[in-house]
Amino acid sequence: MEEGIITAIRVVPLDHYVLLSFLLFSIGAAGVVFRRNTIIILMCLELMFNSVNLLLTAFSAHHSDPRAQVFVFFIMLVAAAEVTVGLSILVMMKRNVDSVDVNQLNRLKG
Amino acid sequence: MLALFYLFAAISVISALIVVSARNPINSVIALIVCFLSIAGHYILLNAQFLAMVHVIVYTGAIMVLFLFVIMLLNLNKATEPMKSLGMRVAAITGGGLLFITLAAAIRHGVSIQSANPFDAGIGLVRSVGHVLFTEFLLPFEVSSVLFLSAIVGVVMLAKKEKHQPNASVEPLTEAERARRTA
Amino acid sequence: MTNDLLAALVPALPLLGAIILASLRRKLSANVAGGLATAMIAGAFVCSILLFQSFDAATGGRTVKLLDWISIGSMEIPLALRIDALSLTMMLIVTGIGSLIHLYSIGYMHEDERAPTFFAQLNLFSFAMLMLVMGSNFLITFIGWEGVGLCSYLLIGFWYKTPEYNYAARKAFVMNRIGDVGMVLAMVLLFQRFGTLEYATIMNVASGVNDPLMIAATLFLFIGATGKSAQLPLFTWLPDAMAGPTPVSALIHAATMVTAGIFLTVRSSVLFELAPFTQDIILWIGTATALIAASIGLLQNDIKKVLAYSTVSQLGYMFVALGLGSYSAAMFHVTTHAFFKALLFLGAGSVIHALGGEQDIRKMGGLKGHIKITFFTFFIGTIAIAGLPLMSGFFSKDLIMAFAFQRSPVLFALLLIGALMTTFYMFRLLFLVFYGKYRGNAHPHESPLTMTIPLMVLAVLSVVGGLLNLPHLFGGHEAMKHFLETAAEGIRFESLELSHATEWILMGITTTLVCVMIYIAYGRFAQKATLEGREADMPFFKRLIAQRWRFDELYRALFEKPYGWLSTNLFSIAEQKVMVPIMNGVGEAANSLGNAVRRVQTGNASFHLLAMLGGLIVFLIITLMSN
Amino acid sequence: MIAALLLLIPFLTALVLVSLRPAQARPIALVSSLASLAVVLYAWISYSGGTVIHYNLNWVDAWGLRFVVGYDGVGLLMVILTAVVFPFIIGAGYGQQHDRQATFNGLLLFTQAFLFLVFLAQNALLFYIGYELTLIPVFFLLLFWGGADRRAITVRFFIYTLVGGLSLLFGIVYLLIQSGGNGDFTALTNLSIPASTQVWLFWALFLAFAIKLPIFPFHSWQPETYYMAPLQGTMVLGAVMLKMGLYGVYKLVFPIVPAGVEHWQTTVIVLALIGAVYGGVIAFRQSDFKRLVAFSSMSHVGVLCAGLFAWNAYGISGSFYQAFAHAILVLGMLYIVGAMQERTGTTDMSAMGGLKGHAPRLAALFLLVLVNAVALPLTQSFVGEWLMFAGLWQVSGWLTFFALTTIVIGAIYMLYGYQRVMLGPDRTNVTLADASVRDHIYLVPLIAVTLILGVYPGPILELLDAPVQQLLSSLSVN
Repeated sequence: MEEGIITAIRVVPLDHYVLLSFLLFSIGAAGVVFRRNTIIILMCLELMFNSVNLLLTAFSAHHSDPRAQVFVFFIMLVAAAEVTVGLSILVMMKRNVDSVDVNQLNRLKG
Repeated sequence: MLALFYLFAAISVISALIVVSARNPINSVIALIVCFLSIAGHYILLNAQFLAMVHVIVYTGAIMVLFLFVIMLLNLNKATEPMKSLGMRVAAITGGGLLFITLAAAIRHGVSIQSANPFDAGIGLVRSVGHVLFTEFLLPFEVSSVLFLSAIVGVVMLAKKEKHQPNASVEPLTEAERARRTA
Repeated sequence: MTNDLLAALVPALPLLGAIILASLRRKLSANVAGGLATAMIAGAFVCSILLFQSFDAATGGRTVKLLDWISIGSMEIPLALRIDALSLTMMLIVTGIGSLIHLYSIGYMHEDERAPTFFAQLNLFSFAMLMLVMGSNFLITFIGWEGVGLCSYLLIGFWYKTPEYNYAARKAFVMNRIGDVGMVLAMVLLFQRFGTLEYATIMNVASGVNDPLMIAATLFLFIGATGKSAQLPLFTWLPDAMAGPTPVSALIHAATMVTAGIFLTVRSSVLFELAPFTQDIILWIGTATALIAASIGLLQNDIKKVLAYSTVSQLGYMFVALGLGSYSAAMFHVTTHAFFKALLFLGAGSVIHALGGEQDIRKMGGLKGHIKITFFTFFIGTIAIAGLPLMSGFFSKDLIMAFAFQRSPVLFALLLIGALMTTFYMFRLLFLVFYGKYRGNAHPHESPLTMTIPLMVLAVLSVVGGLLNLPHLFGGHEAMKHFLETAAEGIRFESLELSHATEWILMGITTTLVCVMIYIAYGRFAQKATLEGREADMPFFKRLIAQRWRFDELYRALFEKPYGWLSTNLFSIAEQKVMVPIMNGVGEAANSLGNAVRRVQTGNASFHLLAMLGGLIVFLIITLMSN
Repeated sequence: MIAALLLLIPFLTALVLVSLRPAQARPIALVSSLASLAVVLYAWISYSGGTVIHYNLNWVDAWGLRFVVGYDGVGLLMVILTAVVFPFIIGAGYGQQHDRQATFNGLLLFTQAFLFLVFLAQNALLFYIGYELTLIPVFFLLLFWGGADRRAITVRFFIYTLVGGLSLLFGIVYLLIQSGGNGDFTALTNLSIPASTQVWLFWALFLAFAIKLPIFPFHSWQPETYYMAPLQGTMVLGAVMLKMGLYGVYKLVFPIVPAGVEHWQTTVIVLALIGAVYGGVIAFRQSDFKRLVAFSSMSHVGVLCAGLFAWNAYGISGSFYQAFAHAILVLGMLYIVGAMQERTGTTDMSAMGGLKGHAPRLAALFLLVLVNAVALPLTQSFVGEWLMFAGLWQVSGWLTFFALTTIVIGAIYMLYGYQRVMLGPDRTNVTLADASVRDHIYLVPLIAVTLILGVYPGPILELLDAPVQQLLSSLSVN
């Protein structure tokens, strides 16, 4: 049983996971820049978080270290908190400028 | 197993692309849920059972529902979003591509990722993760509750309607101004 | 041991007096303050006499160390006093004449509400002057040197409400300071060369050294001396210094402080002997000063200004003596000059006092009936300075002139001209003040006893002062010269090698011409009282002299005006137009850099996100490259 | 213990003052500064030569930043100076009516704590941290309590000083790299840096001090800042802050880049002396009393710096001795400025004149301060100047002559200033108060210090002698 799991994990090389998570991360990053809708930007952020989670988990499995998975757990915690705050800011934004377009948020000018 | 990996990988990449490209936010949310589920599949492939469960519950169950909820609440479920300028779109795609190429180059040349530890199948189980979590990372675990508390307070503060003190610095935009900025 | 204590007491007493008076100056009356000040300086005089009596000239001198002063590394400069023939002579002059002048001041200043301050400053001056003459090294002398400068500044500007007086005081201080630059340079040079500033050590080591540096050192010392002793080109402060109360003029600007330069030269005579070049310069500057100052004296109308130029001129004579290497003659003249010039100034003060503050001799005349004691003593002073036979000035001045003849008859002739001018202007002063009819409108009255007693004492001294150094010609044995020689180790003062016949002839010529001069002056001023008209009406050369050779104007145009101009323009142009803009440029640069960079902050969130992504990529590439 | 007390007493008091804002802020600050003074005097009495290290702790190892505090004779002199000066500065403020007393005095005490850190630090980075930290409280002092145009002038001052600080940081970082990350002065002293490097490294290190002192082309921030700053701020700047520059040269430049010093020695002396003459000449015609003091300070500092760069025993010890004298002098002059401002309501000398009639005691006190300013013998300044001139002479006779012109220039502007304030006909037409008991309490001790150290400079010269000799002998070995 155990041997089976180990071989099952080892069948997929670590490289593949790394590349996959890089790809997801890049898609997320591109999306953040690509879109104007703030809610989609937030979703892209989640995507990037998850790519990192995937990477950590893959390493954890291949390196046999449970601590990385604990980190993933913490990242999920933080992501949850972040999403709530982010969405409430979104609500504020919608209420104040009646839009969720990031281009409306250009008051940060120096 | 490898085939399963490629299947999940394909699903996650395609759904991720849909997230980025869908015009309707609802579609994006659905695609993202699909993407997250496929990632949960990856977790199972990696024998990280605990994470897979938590992932589905937290992300798909809580976070994405929250997204949907907000979209509904704010009535955003229309494809009204104007596109960014062409330059910005090209820059975004190029930037994303470049990032991927650079990262990929990093593991192709030089950065070693191979493990030295012997394989242990049990690390993804609830027992081993829980053991580490409640011994080594007990303090951060407790402290994270403070994080949540502050997040709750922050959210309440932000989402509360300000009745008596309209924010002077963020005055409502005139129609002309919005049109100008949108253009 | 007791002698050490006495030596320390000499400067300490006036210092103590100065401190007490300065701190209690509001509470003391003028007379009490004057009495205290006089007692202090008189105490110092008594101590000096006791020291003098117990002093054995054969031992050469002693150093009394009071305190370590500046000692660091290899530099050891103690606060120490030197007791030898030279310092004793000067101590006696300073404290003796100082006591008389303090006494005189009680009467002179009794109406001034700031009299206690005056006496405090006078005592402080005495302290400084005593430090100057008693110091065992150059730096202690310099303490006194600067100290007398400060007191001189304070006393000249004593009546501080008049801007001209303040100007005169500042001028005196600054000109002295210019001399001090030379003095400090000399000190650092000597310290570098000898590793010490002690007179005794330097003189021991220096005798016989042949070093071109000595020319520089002595020249620097001489620059210091010209400042303090009012020689060309730094003499213009002294006549202006007459702004101070008359006792100050008598004490500081006639009898003591201005002789500091001569004292210093005598003190370092060993060094000067090593630098004949400097001696020649001293000689000619002394001669020029003597003549120029005497000529100015001829046409002055202010009683104190005449005496002031006379002082400058006499100091010139002393420097001539120094230049000739006859240090004892210089010191002899210092002594006799202290007697009769103090007498003359005090007499002038008495006249001014009698006339309620009038100083213009055109408004005097016929005073000999009103103020008899003053007239009589002033008369003695006048014949003493003119050098009538057997007066003190006769011996001392003739000694210098004899030395001059020994060097060159031309020099003798020049000095003779100076002496004749001296006679002329002094008798002009005497006759215009005391003879003829009174031309003013005050009510002359004789001065109180505190003022006349010093006059009488000084008159006696002016007559008999010559006995101190009676030449062989008159049966003496040059006592002062032999006494002073003990102070300067390693050298013997130059002695006169003229035959007695020559000396008699020189004396005869001088005396005859002086008498002729007195006769001319009598004719012009006693019988008719010829007064000078307005300067504008005078012929050019006479006007030039009456305007003091226009030295003041020259200095004003050459130094004061350009300096003021420089000060104003350095600030308004160099500082405000160049320096400040440069500094602002630094700020502007930061500002414009900020402005340039600010453009990046478009405020567009997408742009920032893109920039972040770009930065990330660049960072990754760099990391990759460096691996 | 001593070092800890010195750093903590002012710092904690300042924290209390700034955070709690007690009503009795000044007395508390005064007591705190007097306590520091007592500690310093104890340190002085128990000092028996050599370099005393109180703490030697690791802080941030990777940067070579270690908490090494202690002092040698020169450092102790600077610590004494800081401790002596601050009670006076805080106390002198009794005449000045400021709002927000607690913050004001708190900032003063912060400055004192940081100054102690600078003078106690035996690690280059620690020194640098203290050096820059002092700027912060001073910045607020100037910004909140300054006179007209204070924003622009303060910002200029700040930027200008920071530019110097940046170059200093660059130099220190370079040194750290060379020494393999050990920033202790002892380690830096033992570096052997090639002479060609030292030639430029000298300026990297010296520029900050040149601006701080300031010497000639870098001085322009000074007169305006002195003029604009509140009186006590000017006192801090003039009496102690600029001494950091002097101390920095002694600690960071002389032992570490000796070849650079040798290369630039004449240049620096010439610049310093140009500044001395320039400042002195300008001071003559200044119509404002405070500006006069500013330019006179610049002139004095020029000579100080020239003496320091004479780079021999007499020059360096004379310079530090004079640094002490100059601090006392600046305090005295500025106190007089304050006293006059209090009475006449202005610092413009054209509005003064003939005040001696009203205030003879004040005039006398002024005169006694002035005597120190023109360096008459038996005052402290004279000892310092004499040593500096003796030192300069060993470098060059001409430069000595040049330096000596400042004694004439100094006499010119000082006496002219005195005359314009005190002498002449009375022009104010109002009766002014004479020196009060308070004025005597502050000025008489200053004058006493001046005179005592002028007659008996031994105790301080003793402090200076050994470290300076050691510095010079270590240089000659290398």
